[in-house]
Amino acid sequence: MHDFDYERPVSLVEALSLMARHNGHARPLAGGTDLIDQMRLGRHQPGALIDVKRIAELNVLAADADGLHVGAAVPCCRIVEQPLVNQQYTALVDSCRIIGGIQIQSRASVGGNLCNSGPAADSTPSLIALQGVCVIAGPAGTRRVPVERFCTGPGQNVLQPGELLVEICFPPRPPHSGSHYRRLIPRNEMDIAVVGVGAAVELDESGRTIRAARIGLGAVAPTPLWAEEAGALLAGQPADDVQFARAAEAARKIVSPITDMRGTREYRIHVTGVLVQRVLRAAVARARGEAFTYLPGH
Amino acid sequence: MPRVFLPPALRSLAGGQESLEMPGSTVREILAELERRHPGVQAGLCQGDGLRPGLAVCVGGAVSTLGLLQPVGPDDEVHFLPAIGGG
Amino acid sequence: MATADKRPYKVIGTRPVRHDGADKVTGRAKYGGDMRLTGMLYGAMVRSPHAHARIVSIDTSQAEALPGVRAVVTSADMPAQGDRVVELGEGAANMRHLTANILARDKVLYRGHAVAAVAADNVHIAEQAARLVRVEYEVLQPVMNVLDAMRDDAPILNDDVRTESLGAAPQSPDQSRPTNIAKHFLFEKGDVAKGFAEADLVIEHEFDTAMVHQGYIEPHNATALWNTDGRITIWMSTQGSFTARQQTAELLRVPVSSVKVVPMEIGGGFGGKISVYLPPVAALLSRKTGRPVKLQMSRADVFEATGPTPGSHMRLKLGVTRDGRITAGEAWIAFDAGAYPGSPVGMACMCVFACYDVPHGRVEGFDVCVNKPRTNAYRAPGSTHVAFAIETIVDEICEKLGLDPLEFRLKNASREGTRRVDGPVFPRIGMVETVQAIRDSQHYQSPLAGPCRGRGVASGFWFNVGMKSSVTATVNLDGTVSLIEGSTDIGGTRTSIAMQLAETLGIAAEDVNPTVVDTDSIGYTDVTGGSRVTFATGIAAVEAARDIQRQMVQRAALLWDVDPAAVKYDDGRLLGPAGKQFTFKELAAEIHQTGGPIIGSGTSSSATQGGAFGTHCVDVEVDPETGKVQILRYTIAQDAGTAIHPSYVEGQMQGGVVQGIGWALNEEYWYDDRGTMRNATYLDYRLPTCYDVPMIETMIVEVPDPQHPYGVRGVGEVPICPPPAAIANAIYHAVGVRMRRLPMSPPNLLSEILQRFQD
Amino acid sequence: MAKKRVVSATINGEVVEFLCEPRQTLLEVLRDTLDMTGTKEGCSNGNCGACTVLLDGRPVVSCLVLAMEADGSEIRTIEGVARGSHLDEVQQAFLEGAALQCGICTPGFIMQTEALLQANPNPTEEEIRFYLAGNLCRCTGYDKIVRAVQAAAQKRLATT
Repeated sequence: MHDFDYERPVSLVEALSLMARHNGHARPLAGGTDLIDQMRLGRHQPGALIDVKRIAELNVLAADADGLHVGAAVPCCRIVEQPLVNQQYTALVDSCRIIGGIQIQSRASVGGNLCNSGPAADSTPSLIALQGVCVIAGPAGTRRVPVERFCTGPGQNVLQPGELLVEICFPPRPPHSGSHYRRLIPRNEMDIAVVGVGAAVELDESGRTIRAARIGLGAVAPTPLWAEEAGALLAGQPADDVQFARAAEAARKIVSPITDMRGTREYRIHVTGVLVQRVLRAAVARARGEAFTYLPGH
Repeated sequence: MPRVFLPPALRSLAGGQESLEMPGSTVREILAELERRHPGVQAGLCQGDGLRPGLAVCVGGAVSTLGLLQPVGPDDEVHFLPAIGGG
Repeated sequence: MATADKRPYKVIGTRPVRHDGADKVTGRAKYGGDMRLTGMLYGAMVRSPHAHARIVSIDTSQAEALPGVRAVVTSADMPAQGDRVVELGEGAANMRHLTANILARDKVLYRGHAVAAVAADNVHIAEQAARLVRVEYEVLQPVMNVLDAMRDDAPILNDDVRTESLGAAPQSPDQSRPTNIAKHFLFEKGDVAKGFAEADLVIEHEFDTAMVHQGYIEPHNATALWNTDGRITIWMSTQGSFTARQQTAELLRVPVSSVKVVPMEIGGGFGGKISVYLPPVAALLSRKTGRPVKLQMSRADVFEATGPTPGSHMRLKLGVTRDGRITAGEAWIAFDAGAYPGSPVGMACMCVFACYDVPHGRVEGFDVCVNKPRTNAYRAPGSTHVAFAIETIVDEICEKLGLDPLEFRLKNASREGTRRVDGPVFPRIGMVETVQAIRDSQHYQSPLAGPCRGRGVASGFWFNVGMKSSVTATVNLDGTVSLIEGSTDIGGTRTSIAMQLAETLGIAAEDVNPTVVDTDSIGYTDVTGGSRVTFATGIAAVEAARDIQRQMVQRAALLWDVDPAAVKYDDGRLLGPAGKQFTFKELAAEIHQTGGPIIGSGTSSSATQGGAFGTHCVDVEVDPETGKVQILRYTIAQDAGTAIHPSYVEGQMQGGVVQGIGWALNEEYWYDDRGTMRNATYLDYRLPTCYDVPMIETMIVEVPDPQHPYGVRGVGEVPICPPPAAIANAIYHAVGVRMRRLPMSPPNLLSEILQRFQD
Repeated sequence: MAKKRVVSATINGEVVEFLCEPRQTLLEVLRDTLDMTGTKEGCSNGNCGACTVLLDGRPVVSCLVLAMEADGSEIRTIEGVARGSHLDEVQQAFLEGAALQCGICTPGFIMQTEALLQANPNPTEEEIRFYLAGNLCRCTGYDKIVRAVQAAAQKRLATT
């Protein structure tokens, strides 16, 4: 690996000042499971790593009246153990359970997954579905960016030099809502999504009609996508396979996948539709409180 | 008498026969006799003092480590095959 | 099934804890990568970013100027080889090709091809220096596909390659021009035209399989010290210390005796750790620096620059009568050898029809150079490819004729006396018994219910080799025996060898202490490969034990003052006249008073194995919307001859099956247009994880091999052969799609499924 | 060149101090600086699990942890699993169940199993397979590994 400096600030102020001092040549280090590998491959050669794991604001995992706050450095293993997340933000748990293996989940954070800005990031579709908003701190203060607008290209995002993702916050989940994430991978674990779909639905009291739905897509475009229209056309519609198929069709229309070692363009378009339907079905089942078992990879 | 089987590429030298009986008590003797009767065969199978690289001789069902020195019994079959390795 | 319920053995067939086990579960065992020497330098390789290019120039000055860099070497430091072909233990090698593969000379022939190497104070400096070596390339058009490479207008890799035909002097029409077709094999039996004329049904298809890697978890490594006295010591992970020594000596053009290879523990090989890559380079760096130098590959290097097994294109045709008897078979097989000649296509040709009695057959094979790494052995080299082709065609025939696929196999199975298409006649073999075992298995007898589920069966064959082994064994005063061997232990063979020595001496397996030693400390021993160690090194151990028996008899005779002929060695006891008796331990205590040390030795060189067969049964479930396959249940029946340590026999069977599952479903070298492998990581290469597979049920069939004193057959390789075909057959029975391309990955399978519903 | 720094960590119960560069991973320091070569290197991409150690009780791939990140932490490696000269239940089960062939992945599997049984003392086969999916074994086909984990769990349950 190339030579670099390592800093371990204990406050946000200190972290921002270190970022500023390194003048765009530093990268924040959370779990490091992408970054360290990419540095070993020479893909990134930052002059310094700013380890953000000791900063309180980046380690928050709690709910308040505004909803759920997930600090950018919180590792997946903490998220999957958090009771409220398990009850209400299940898509996020689904994602965090399958990012890498268990060892990776001990380190990898959702914030890091987002900042790495890979098109196939497993948590991002769930963040989009759950209406996540990025809280970004920088020299000019704090700003908020919806997750679906955070990534701008493969490995690229809206963060400006000196800025740091502090947390992702989610609005409280309405009653009768449910969410799910799943992906298609050739193996059953330890793989990069060929297609990943996250969806959150809110039903009416009867559990038969969809009030609102949001669908996030991964690995089918240069960035994770918000399938806005696919979600919108479900609003007010019965929660049934006919509607799910309509949503799937709409989702297929907005994807622009590539052919690579993980799958062909045609395959990805096809599977986008398949997974949107399956994920909606599961999210609806969860919203209704129905028993729903799901084996990752199957 | 030992029966020697020819690789298909050499069969035209021996009138298209798949195998023929050939006297001899070692592979070397059998090959010498074969060459005498069907000139050109030896060049296909031998190089210098031994079998061509990558070639093995199978006598009486066993791949020989002795090559041309391998004794041949009166009822043995002699085959020339690619040397087998393994993983 | 020929299971031995009244087996005469005391040690063989039991399951003792392996002798090296404690070291391996505590992290104490020293593997090649664990080598540390005082003053040791770390090396890094400079590798080609191009699949095919001419090297215009190499400038090492910047790298040499970096502080902490101690030496840089290129092919200019390697001795010239000229036109030499040398026997290297497992087959002959053209030294010109071999040396160019170690460090490229005028051309690079695949991405990852080594061009130069650096030694430095630590690995980070070495890697940085490697990036500072400036190599100017003239990029050439690569050719990646075997059929493309066979075309007349294909880019040519090696100017010195002309087509060589098995058993024929070079005679192609235009031998003045170089070609990528290095070898041509032809086997014929009977009259193929006549055979097909007798057939009521002829099925013919083409098949493609992707290049795949052995995938051992431990990367290649070598630590070398070129001492001031000219002696070279190499510490490394290798399947064969003696072939590693010979290759290194030939590549460096030094006497073989001046190289000592110390085999460290080895983290998997499967055929891929027979060829040397790093030792000569580490040795050259050591000579330049006067210090020990360690080289270790990255995982990407392992994928890109070692010896995977070829991709293939095959055309196969089989004719049968209405009642299901094979009348003729024909196969055309082309393997991509990688950058230099030497694919196992000859062996593939010999395996393709081996499971069956084919009265009329013709097999043609081609060894073809392409811009991929030089291929090497991988577990039953060549046999898995052809099993995929023949066994799926057999399944299709059975379906068309309404025959049970196992009954069809029983009807046509090779057995003792069957003449192979390549000529020889099979000795006693167990093909029939493995089919019967599966037919009678609980798995095959149970129904399989549910949508998109299917069951498939397939059989497979592998030769197993004999080759050469040496063993010495020393009797200790306490009645234990120290066993010295040269077979590197990849999967518990110390124990399977020790058990045969123990059985022969009539002592406990725990009373034998086996050690694998370096090339100066034991007689020549061939590679741990070809499923040969438990067979051939086992024979050597039995010989050594018999040698000890003879000496123990003489010592007892001396003590009893009787003629040695009056002493009998029986099951760990020495029996003399008039009820005189010693146990082995009792007599061992006396050896210093009766003439000194007792050392037994044994070798094996002439024994040929009878061959191994296996039959597999698998249930799958296919997701028809995504093309993804789940393995629900898997049973393997295999002829092990006599299972020495059943746990490790089962382990070989289970491990081979799961490698076969990986080959079947997801593993492949995925190249882009520029000839770059885009999935050179474990993440994207996708070996099966434990979450991808079920328990693998094993049925050990025992048809003893008469060539071995205890009837051992090698078990390591054949289990990898049937899985792709068995799974393909199961997929067909699940969703009605015949897969003729590997891997049967979700995108590949889905496209076939969608096509079927379009048609 | 970035400054080397002293890192202090508790490794297998002992406080250890070592000097390292920022670019050195925990794996590299364990193996090259501390000569604890029981932790194996298989890929250095975080994809094989051979280098698994427990960091503050959680299993991690030490190839993706910088040694400096481990400052102040508690680390358990394969060298710290046996109690004196007694193998622990997991090691014993691997040995008796023939759950290793070449053995290079074994330390990683044992560490991951220790973490599993800590979190879930009586796992189902499905749970075992899911938890161990980050550890690759190319030799065994996993059958005997899964059975060894089951055996170790049962033995621990029986003795606690």
